Amino acid sequence: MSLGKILALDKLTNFFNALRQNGGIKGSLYKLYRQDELKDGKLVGEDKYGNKYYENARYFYGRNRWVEYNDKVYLNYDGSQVPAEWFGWLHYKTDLPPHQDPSRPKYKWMADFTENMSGTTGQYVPYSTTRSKVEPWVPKKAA
Amino acid sequence: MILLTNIFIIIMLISNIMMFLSIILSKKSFMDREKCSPFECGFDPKSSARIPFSLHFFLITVIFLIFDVEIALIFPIIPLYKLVNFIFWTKISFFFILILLIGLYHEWNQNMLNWTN
Amino acid sequence: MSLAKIFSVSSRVRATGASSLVARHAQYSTEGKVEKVYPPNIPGYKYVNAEDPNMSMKEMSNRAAQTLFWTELARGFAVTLAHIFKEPATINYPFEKGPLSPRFRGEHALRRYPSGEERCIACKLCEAICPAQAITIEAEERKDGSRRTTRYDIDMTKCIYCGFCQEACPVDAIVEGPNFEFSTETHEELLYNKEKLLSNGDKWESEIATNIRADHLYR
Amino acid sequence: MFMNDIYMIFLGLLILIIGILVGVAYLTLLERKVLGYIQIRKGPNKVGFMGILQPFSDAIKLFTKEQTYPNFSNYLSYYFSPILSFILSLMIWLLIPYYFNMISFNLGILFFLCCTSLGVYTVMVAGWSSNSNYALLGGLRAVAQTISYEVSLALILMSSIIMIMDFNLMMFFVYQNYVWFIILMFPLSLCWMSSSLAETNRTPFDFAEGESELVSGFNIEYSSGGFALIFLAEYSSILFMSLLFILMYMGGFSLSIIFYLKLVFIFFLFIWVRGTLPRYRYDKLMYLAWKSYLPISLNFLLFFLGFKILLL
Amino acid sequence: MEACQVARKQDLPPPGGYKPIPYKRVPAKTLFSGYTMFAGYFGITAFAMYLYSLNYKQILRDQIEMRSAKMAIYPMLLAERDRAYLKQLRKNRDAEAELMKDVPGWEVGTYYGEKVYKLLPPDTLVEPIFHEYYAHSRSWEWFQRAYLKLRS
Repeated sequence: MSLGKILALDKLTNFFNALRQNGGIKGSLYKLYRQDELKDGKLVGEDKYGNKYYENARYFYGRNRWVEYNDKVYLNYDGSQVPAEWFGWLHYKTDLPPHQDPSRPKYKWMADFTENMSGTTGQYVPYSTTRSKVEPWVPKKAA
Repeated sequence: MILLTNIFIIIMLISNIMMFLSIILSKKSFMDREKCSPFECGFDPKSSARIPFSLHFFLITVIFLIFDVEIALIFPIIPLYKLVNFIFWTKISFFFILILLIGLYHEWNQNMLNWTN
Repeated sequence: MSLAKIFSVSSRVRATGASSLVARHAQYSTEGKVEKVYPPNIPGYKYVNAEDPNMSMKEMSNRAAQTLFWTELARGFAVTLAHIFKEPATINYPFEKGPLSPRFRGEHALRRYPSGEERCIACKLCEAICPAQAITIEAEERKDGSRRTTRYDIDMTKCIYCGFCQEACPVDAIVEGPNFEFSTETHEELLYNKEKLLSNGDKWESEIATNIRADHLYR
Repeated sequence: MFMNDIYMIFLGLLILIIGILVGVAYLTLLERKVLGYIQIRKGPNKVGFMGILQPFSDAIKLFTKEQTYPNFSNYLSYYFSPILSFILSLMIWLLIPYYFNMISFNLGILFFLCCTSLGVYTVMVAGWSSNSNYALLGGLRAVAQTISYEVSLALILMSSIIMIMDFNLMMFFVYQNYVWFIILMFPLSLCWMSSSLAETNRTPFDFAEGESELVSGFNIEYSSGGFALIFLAEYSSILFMSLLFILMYMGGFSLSIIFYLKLVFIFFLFIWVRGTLPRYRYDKLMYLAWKSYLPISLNFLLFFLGFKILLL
Repeated sequence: MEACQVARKQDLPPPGGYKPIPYKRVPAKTLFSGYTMFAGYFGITAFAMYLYSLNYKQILRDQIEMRSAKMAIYPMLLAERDRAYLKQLRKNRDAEAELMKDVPGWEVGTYYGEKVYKLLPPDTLVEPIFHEYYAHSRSWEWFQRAYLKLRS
C-alpha cells in the first residue's frame, strides 16, 4: 500500500478531478443541486436530445454508468427521457453504446422517442379504434 | 413565579396555535365512516377498547408509587445538610437509603417484581 | 425465617442455596436413587436448551464485567460505526439505473415488419392465454383482404406481466418491451388501445429488436 | 431598563422555542441520514440542496394532512393530550442554561422530574382516549415502562445530586472542573443512558410502538397536527435527555461550541443505539428496571453518600 | 445463427473443488478479562475520586473567598444604599420647597411651621412611607420598585 493510499490522497485527487470536470466550484454546486452527486467520468456519447452518457469503472457495478440530462429540462428530468437506443446500455444490458452498434435496426417508420407524458396536455387518452356496433339512425332530411 | 406563569401561557398559546393551524390547513377532508373507525387492520372493532387490562400493569404502578414517595422523601436531604446537625443528617440519610435498599430486596424476595409467574 | 433467607436475592437461589442443598442430599441420598444429572449427558444426543451458567468466580466476574461495562454492546456499536463509513449502495435513480435483463417484461408493444406492415394477424392466441383477461381483440378483414385487428386493447392495470402473450404470439407481434417507466396519473391512461401499442412498438423497436436478437439462441 | 429585561426574556424564550423546533427538525434529518449510512444506503438527499430541506417538507406535509377523529373517542382528551405533551416538553427546555436572561432555576432538577413525570399522563390519556385496542395497549406499556424507569432515573440522578449537593443544573459545571462525572461514575452513566433511552421510548425499549404487535402504539389514531406534536414532543425530550447527560456526566455547561458538539455526539449515540440494537423483550425490560438498575442505583447512592460524607 | 457455433463453457466447480464453508462459531477475542476490567474500573474511579476531592476543596476555598469578599463589600453596599436613600429624601425636600415656595408661612417638613411628630426629638430620621418616598420621582421608578417581583 502506497503512502498516498494510506493518507487517502487518491480520494482527494478524485474529488478535485470531479470538481474540475464539473466546471469549478460554482458548476459543481449546480451539479450537486440538480443531481445530488458529484462524479467524474468519461463521456461515452450523447443522444440527439442532448443527454450525455458517462462511464467510470471506479464506481461499483450499478453506478458506473450514468446519464446527465439535457440542461434545458433543469429539474424536470425524468427517467423516461432516456431514448430507446441508449436504454440497453444504461441498464447494463449491452456494453456497446448505440453509435458503435451496427446491428441496431434503423427503419424509416421508427417513431421519435417521447418521454412519459402523463399529467401534461400531451398525455395519452384512450379511445376506441373500431367502428361502433350500433349506428344511430339519422333521419333523412327532406330536400 | 409570575414570569414562569407568563412563559407557560406563551408556550401554551404556541402549541395550541400549532394544533389549530393544522386543523385549518388540512387540505383534504372528506368524511368517511370507515376512516373514523378505530384502526384494526381493516376490521370493525370486535370489542370495546375500554376493557380491563392486565393486573401486572397495576402492580407495577403500585410499586412505582412506593418508590416514588420514597424518592420524594430522599430529595430534601440535599438542602437539609446546611440546616441540620451534621451527625444527624449523616445517620438519617444513610439509614433511610439502607432501609430502602433492604425493602427492595424484600420485595424481590417476595416475588413482587416478577413480570411473569 | 432466618436473616439469610431475607437477604437471599431470589427464590431460585434460595432453592439451590448451599444449606438447602445439603438438606436435600440428606433426604435423597438413600440407596439406589439415580441422581438426575443436569444437563443430561446422553451419548449421541446434544442438549440444546439453556444451561446454567458457570458459577466460578472468574466466569462470574467476566459476565458481570460484560454486563456492567457494555463490552459486548460496544462491539456491536463498533460494527455499525464501521458500516457508516462504507460506500452506500444507493443508486442515484434517474441518473443511474440498475441492471436489466434482455428478457425483462415491461410495457407492451405491437411490432411491425421491416417493411412497416404490422405483424399482428389477429389469431387471438394472446387473448386466449392471458390469465388476467386483460387483452381484448376484435378482427375484421382489411381492404386488401388480409386479416387484421380493428381493436387491440390491453388493460395495463389488469395485466400481471407474466409474458404469456409474447410466448403465445406466432409472429412476434405482441411483445413486452423493456420500458418500465410508464406510470401515469390517472387510471384511464393505462387502458392501452391498438394505436398506443403500435406507437410503443415504433418508439422502442431498436431496443426490442436487439433484445430479441440477444436472446435468439434460447428461443 | 426594567421592561427591557422582560422583553429580553421573551425574546430569549422565542429564540429558544424556534431553536428547539428547528433543532428537532434537523435531528430527524440526522437520524434518517445516520440510520441510512448504518444500513449502507444514503438517507434523504433529494429535497432542496442535497436533502437539506427535507425536515421542512416533512413538517409541511404533516401539518396539511387530514385530521381524523376516531368514533367514540373522548374528543377533548384526544385533542388536548398531544398539545399537553408538547407544552411539557417545551417547559422542560426552560431549564437549559441560557446565555442571556432566562430563568435560573435553583431547583431545576426538581422541575425536570416534575415535567418528565407529567409526560406519562399525556401518553396514557392519548392511548386511552383514542378508543382503539392497539392504542390502549401501547399506552399501558409505555406507562408501565416509563414509570418503572423513572424510579431508577431519579435514583441515578440522586447520586449526581449528592455529588454536587445542589438542585441547580449550573452547579454541575463547577463540580466537574477537574474530572468529568462519567469517569467518576462510569457504570451509573451507562445506567442513565439506558434509562433515558427507556424513558423516551427509544429503540431498544420502544415497546410503546412495537410495529410487529401494536402497529404504532399509543399514537396510532393520530394524524396530521396531533401526530406532529407528539413527534415533536418526543424528539425534543430526547434532545433534552442528551443535554442532561452532557450536563451531568460530561463537563456541564461551559458556554462554548464544544458543549453543543458534545450534545450532538450524545444524540448521535441515541441514533447509533437505534441503528445497532434490536428490540428488547418486555419482561426483560421490567427485570432490567426493577432487578438491575434499581439495586445498582441504590447501592451507588449509598456509596456516593458515604464518599460525600467523608469529604464533607 | 453464427453464434451457435461458438463453444460455450459449462459452469463447473473450480479445480480442486469448492473451499470448505466456515460454519464454526468464532467468538470474538476478549481483550480484558473481568478481573482486569474491574481492577481498571476501581483504579480509575479511585483516581477520579481523588481528583473530585481536590476539586471539592477548591470549591470550598472559592466559597470561603466569595463569602469573605461579600463580607468585605457589605458595609460599602450598605453605605451606598443609605446614601441613595438620603439623596432621595433631600430631593423630596427640595421638590417640596420648590413646589410650596409661593405659599406664605409654609415650612418644608412641617404643616405651616407645626411639626408633624411632636414627641420625637428634633434630629430623628423619620422614614417616609413607600408612596411618599417616591412622591416626587417619576412614576416609572415607583413602578420598578413596586413590581420588583415581576422579574423573578
